[in-house]
Amino acid sequence: MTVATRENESRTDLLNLYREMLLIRRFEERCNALFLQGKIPSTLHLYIGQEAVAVGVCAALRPDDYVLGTHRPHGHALAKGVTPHSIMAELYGKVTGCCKAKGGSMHVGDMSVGMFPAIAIVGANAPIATGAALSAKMRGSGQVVVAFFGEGGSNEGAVHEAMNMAAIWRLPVLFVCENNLYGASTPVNQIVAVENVADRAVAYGMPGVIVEGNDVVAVREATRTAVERARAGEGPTLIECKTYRLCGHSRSDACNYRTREEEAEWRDKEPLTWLARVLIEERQLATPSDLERIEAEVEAVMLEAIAFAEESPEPKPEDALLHVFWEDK
Amino acid sequence: MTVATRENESRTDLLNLYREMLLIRRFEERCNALFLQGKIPSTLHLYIGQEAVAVGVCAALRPDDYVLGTHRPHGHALAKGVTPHSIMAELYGKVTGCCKAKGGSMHVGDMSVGMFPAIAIVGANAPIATGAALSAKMRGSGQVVVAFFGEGGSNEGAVHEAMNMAAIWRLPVLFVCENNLYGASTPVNQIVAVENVADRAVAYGMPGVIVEGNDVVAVREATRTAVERARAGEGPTLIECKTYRLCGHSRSDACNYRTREEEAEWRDKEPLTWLARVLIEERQLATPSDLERIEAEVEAVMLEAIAFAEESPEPKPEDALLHVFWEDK
Amino acid sequence: MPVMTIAEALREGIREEMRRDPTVFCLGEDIGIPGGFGGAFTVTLGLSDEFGHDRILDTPISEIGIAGVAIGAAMTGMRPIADVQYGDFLFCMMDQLANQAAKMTYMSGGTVKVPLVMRAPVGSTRRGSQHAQSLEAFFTHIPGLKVLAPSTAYDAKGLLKSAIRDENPVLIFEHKLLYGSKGGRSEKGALTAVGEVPDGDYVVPIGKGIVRRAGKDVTIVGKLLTVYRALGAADELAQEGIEAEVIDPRTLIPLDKEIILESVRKTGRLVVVEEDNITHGWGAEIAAMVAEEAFFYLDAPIKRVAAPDTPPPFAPPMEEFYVPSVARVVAAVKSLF
Amino acid sequence: MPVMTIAEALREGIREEMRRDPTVFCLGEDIGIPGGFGGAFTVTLGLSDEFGHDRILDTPISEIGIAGVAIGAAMTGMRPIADVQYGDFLFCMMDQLANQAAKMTYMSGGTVKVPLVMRAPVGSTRRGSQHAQSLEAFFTHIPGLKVLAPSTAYDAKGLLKSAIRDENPVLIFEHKLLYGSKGGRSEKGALTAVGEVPDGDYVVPIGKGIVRRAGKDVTIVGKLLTVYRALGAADELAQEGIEAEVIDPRTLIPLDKEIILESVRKTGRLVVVEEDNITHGWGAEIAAMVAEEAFFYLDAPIKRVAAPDTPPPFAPPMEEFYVPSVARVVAAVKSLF
Ligand SMILES: Cc1ncc(C[n+]2csc(CCOP(=O)(O)OP(=O)(O)O)c2C)c(N)n1
Ligand SMILES: Cc1ncc(C[n+]2csc(CCOP(=O)(O)OP(=O)(O)O)c2C)c(N)n1
Ligand SMILES: [Mg+2]
Ligand SMILES: [Mg+2]
Repeated sequence: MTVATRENESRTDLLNLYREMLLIRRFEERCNALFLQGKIPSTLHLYIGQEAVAVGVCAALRPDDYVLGTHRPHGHALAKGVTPHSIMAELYGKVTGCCKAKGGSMHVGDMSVGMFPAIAIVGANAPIATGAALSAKMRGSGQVVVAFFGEGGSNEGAVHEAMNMAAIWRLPVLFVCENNLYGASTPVNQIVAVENVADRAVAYGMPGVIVEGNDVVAVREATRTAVERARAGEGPTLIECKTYRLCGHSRSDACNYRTREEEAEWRDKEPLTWLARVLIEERQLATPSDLERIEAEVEAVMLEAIAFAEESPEPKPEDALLHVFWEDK
Repeated sequence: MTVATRENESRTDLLNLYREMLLIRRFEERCNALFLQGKIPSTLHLYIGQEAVAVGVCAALRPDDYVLGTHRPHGHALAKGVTPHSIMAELYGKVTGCCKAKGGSMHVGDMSVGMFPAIAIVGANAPIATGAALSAKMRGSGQVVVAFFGEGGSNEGAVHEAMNMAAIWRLPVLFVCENNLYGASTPVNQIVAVENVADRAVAYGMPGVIVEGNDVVAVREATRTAVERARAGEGPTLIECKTYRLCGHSRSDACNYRTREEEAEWRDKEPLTWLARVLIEERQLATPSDLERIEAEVEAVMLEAIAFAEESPEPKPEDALLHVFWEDK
Repeated sequence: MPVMTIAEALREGIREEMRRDPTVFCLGEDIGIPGGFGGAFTVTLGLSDEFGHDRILDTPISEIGIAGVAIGAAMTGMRPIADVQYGDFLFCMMDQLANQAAKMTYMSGGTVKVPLVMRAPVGSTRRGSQHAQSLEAFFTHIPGLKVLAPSTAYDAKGLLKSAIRDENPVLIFEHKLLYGSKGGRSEKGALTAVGEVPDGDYVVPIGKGIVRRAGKDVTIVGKLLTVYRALGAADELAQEGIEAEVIDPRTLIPLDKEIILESVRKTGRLVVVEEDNITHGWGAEIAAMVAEEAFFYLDAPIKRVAAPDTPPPFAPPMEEFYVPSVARVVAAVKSLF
Repeated sequence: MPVMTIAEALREGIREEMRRDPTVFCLGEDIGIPGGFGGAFTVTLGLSDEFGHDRILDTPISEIGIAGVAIGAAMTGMRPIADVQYGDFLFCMMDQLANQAAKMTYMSGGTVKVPLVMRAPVGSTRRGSQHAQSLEAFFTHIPGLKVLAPSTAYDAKGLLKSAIRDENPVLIFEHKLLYGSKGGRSEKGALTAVGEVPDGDYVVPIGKGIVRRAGKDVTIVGKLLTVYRALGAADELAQEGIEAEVIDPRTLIPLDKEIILESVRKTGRLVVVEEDNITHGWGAEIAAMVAEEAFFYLDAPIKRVAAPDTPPPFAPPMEEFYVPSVARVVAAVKSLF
């Protein structure tokens, strides 16, 4: 395992990244517990183990850049700046949720911070991202757009059409493939005949980059390069982040389609442990107690978010009739 | 212009290929004239200029292999052995047509000779071809399947999904891209960011082959190699045939989106002229009068096919109600 | 007042809106290529001369992509007008339209909007099963979409403008035989649906139907081509002393129910005419709505005249059998008396 | 007789047909991975142990591909049973189903057949707008498809067998709350639709509806989950002296019109209950058909109880408002008296 983490990041910078990843981790763990307690009515696709991807990518973006998430979007949304409160309230089905309880887990988003409502149809977000990038180019806004999708999603026709259009028009969009080795229960080597999803970039004449997806700094670096390219009008990049989902695919999945050994291997190099090792052992920029302090801060945020969600009101049944059209307020 | 035509083809073989290409050429020219006379009610996408692709590919197939055509399918159907009579009758909208006047120009086919009803939704035939190849493999029939599509069609999501599935399951299917430089009016360099469509094979881990598409022998050679691979269980191949449509895209297209110079260049290397030159000048296997004799034979077939179509009865209006389901006879 | 075809009226509408609002742009296959067709039915012909190729954007053959790009652009400040060459290809982008465009505002709790226009030609015109379908009923069943069906040049321009200015995804169905496309793109059997179209700005509001002919004995509701079939039938029926009222809803979603109910309350009889397949077609909803909301005014069963439940056939005799004729409308009306 | 859930009955049906006919095979996402789920609702769980991974074929996430592969295989001698994890994803493969599978026999003049089965779970189960739709009305409007909707374990196995042996494309809608899937795949709020299922071979013929409860005062037509809502309503109504007849068509296309007409001729009143969005929904056709064919027997307007015209909302209170309840059915029936 090569630690691609650069030598020149500051303590504050790395601790911030750690904090953001921890926020996602603890958020997802809480969700899981709340789901098992029956407090969250939704189905859940948790992001545990993949935090470095969302955090690394979003750390390279401007606030007004856009992100399009997947059926597994909590991490994307938190990293882009959607508040834990509004996501938690959404999962609880409360009117204070970021989608006013209309969306649920798979559709969290907040356009005011550049997070599109997440899209749960695998691959369907890619052409929409291409459209947002076309719009950014037409409006001359300088914005960059990121579409996340899994290695499973890379086989959808929608992704092909989107990458081709982005390439021919040289649009400012990044296609970030989170290769976590499985699409639900299906292993990647059964559904892709090539070594890397990034190899598919060749088909569109765009750069294809492979990144150690659990190394948040490496992800940010790769993203920065692609973002620069995009903002300079040089077009899209396909970035493949090699990572692993340490939790089940969705609620109550025992993961019997993979081995405990494989899980243990990946647990060893999961993003938080990885960054903690860099911070404490390799670069001696922080002590365990620094991380404990962050842990406590994050814990406080979690408690607040949960309290907020619990105390928030439920929608009225007939609120179902609102928002079909923009004018239905 | 390199003449890839091999040195060891026999006179009979080459004359047969010439005859088959001429059959398509004359068929299409007749269609065009009949359309202008108002005898053919259909819209028409003619194959003039691309004959070497269909003929070269089908010459490498067994009778029980399958071909799936496009919106421009007359050439594919004739080359696979559908009779000119039954295609002409179909275009006339007569009950003796290969689809009993239900299909029209864009859906000609005859499963008894391995030609699927052609599919006019661009790209939609590719996954169906993959399914036929899966079936061939499951049944152990040794059959090979060919899906034709244009360079324009290569951007459809359906084609991506089909190629990926064929590759992971190593299915006996050939994806033959007829790159005629335009999709309707749109030039290829505006819609594909890479030099060759065949370069996309890399994305699926299958061989991608580029062929001089107007050289019927070269097309047949490339197809033979791919067919051998397919029958040996080694999986699919993407073959890109560089060619040119010498006619309009569909009925009454003046082709003002391309230059007369470009057309002239390609007319110089069109498949019949090309093969005639090989036969007469380069290898001196035939004389102009040999070709004239073939011309006369083809002309006779055309006259017969047209007479057959003209004399055949029209369907009854209420025949529209038949064949919605298999049991509706 | 200038007289225009529907294709010309649509072109004028696009031109005026693009001049008015720099966020409006067009995308689709073969819509702006120099020397090309201006789309399959000439609607965008010449527009790239004025607006350039960035705003009349030729796309690859990628329907999922076209719809998705329109959605993404619409959600971020643009007003795309997308186009499919034949309505049948809407099925290729169905997920983007039904699951994404239509649901985005709702799923986001009303925090985002998707102001896009999708234009789609429908109708059977001797091209076989995959270039001929009338798809209205598939899209009128998707909450979140507005669906328009202009049958005159005046309405085409006025409704298109309303659609472009609407904050929601709007699908416009246009009938191939009504375009009046010219030159190599003209259609056999086309009607000359030319009409007066005012110069400059006007809109036809979304959601308002129109009585095309007043009558007191029977209500005939048609759309697109079948408005003309209904009018033809009304002429014939008048000869026999039956005064038919012909209603063209123009907007399918939201529907002007009241104009239909008011007419049925007066006539007591309803015939719905459409080119869709009959079963589960658009007409079923009109019939069901009236059977619920004006039941006690009805003097006779509700009749539907539509295509039979078959794909569109190719050969002309079968196609003519498939598409509802004036004679079939006349017969249906007479069966109610 | 063994008692089974619908998921088990479907599994048995597939197993028996696969044993009987070597051309039958299954394909879909996550249907046979060792240690996996057996599809999203456990229907194919364990089948790969008996039949291996060639006949229980796990696919990439490629809905166009799944449908296309099924079509190509069906046209060349195989009998595929394909599956989408959620019915909503049918929109991703809509072109293959609507333009290819449904039209192939027709376009070829009856020279080819497409004997495929496509299974799709529907119904709103707290997953939000893109995993909840009832899509029946989109597919009952496509000539060339047969459409089934089993609501009991007995029918599920019997209809599935008929579908597998049919020579045409057959779409089977299954309701998530009726499966009775177990373990980690069980559904909150699910009904226990277990029922007696004979061992071994039997079929339920395509095209035959069934009277689930006899009555003389009003006809209630439901399908899938709403059959149970209708039965619940009938129980309540009986308390108040209204005898409702509950009809479950089981097959949506071809429809057993006669069983509905016969009932309406007797009761004079009709309520159609479904989970689809109301406008242009499946119920519209039932209403329109009756308004045409049994008009003179009707004593009251035809009522439809359905989801409102919104995408499926997420939060439970709104979802419960969305999906028709027993109370809404009762109220609709009472409004007719
Ligand atoms: C179009 C579509 N097909 C299938 C599904 C069901 N589904 C949800 S997540 C998933 C697996 C996705 O795998 P991948 O893209 O690798 O993302 P991951 O779950 O690993 O993050 C599947 C099959 C879906 N939501 N949308
Ligand atoms: C899905 C779909 N989109 C668009 C069309 C309309 N159309 C028919 S042919 C064609 C151009 C096809 O180009 P290409 O694939 O290069 O084939 P060629 O016509 O050059 O043989 C288009 C856009 C269609 N038939 N199907
Ligand atoms: Mg994955
Ligand atoms: Mg081409």
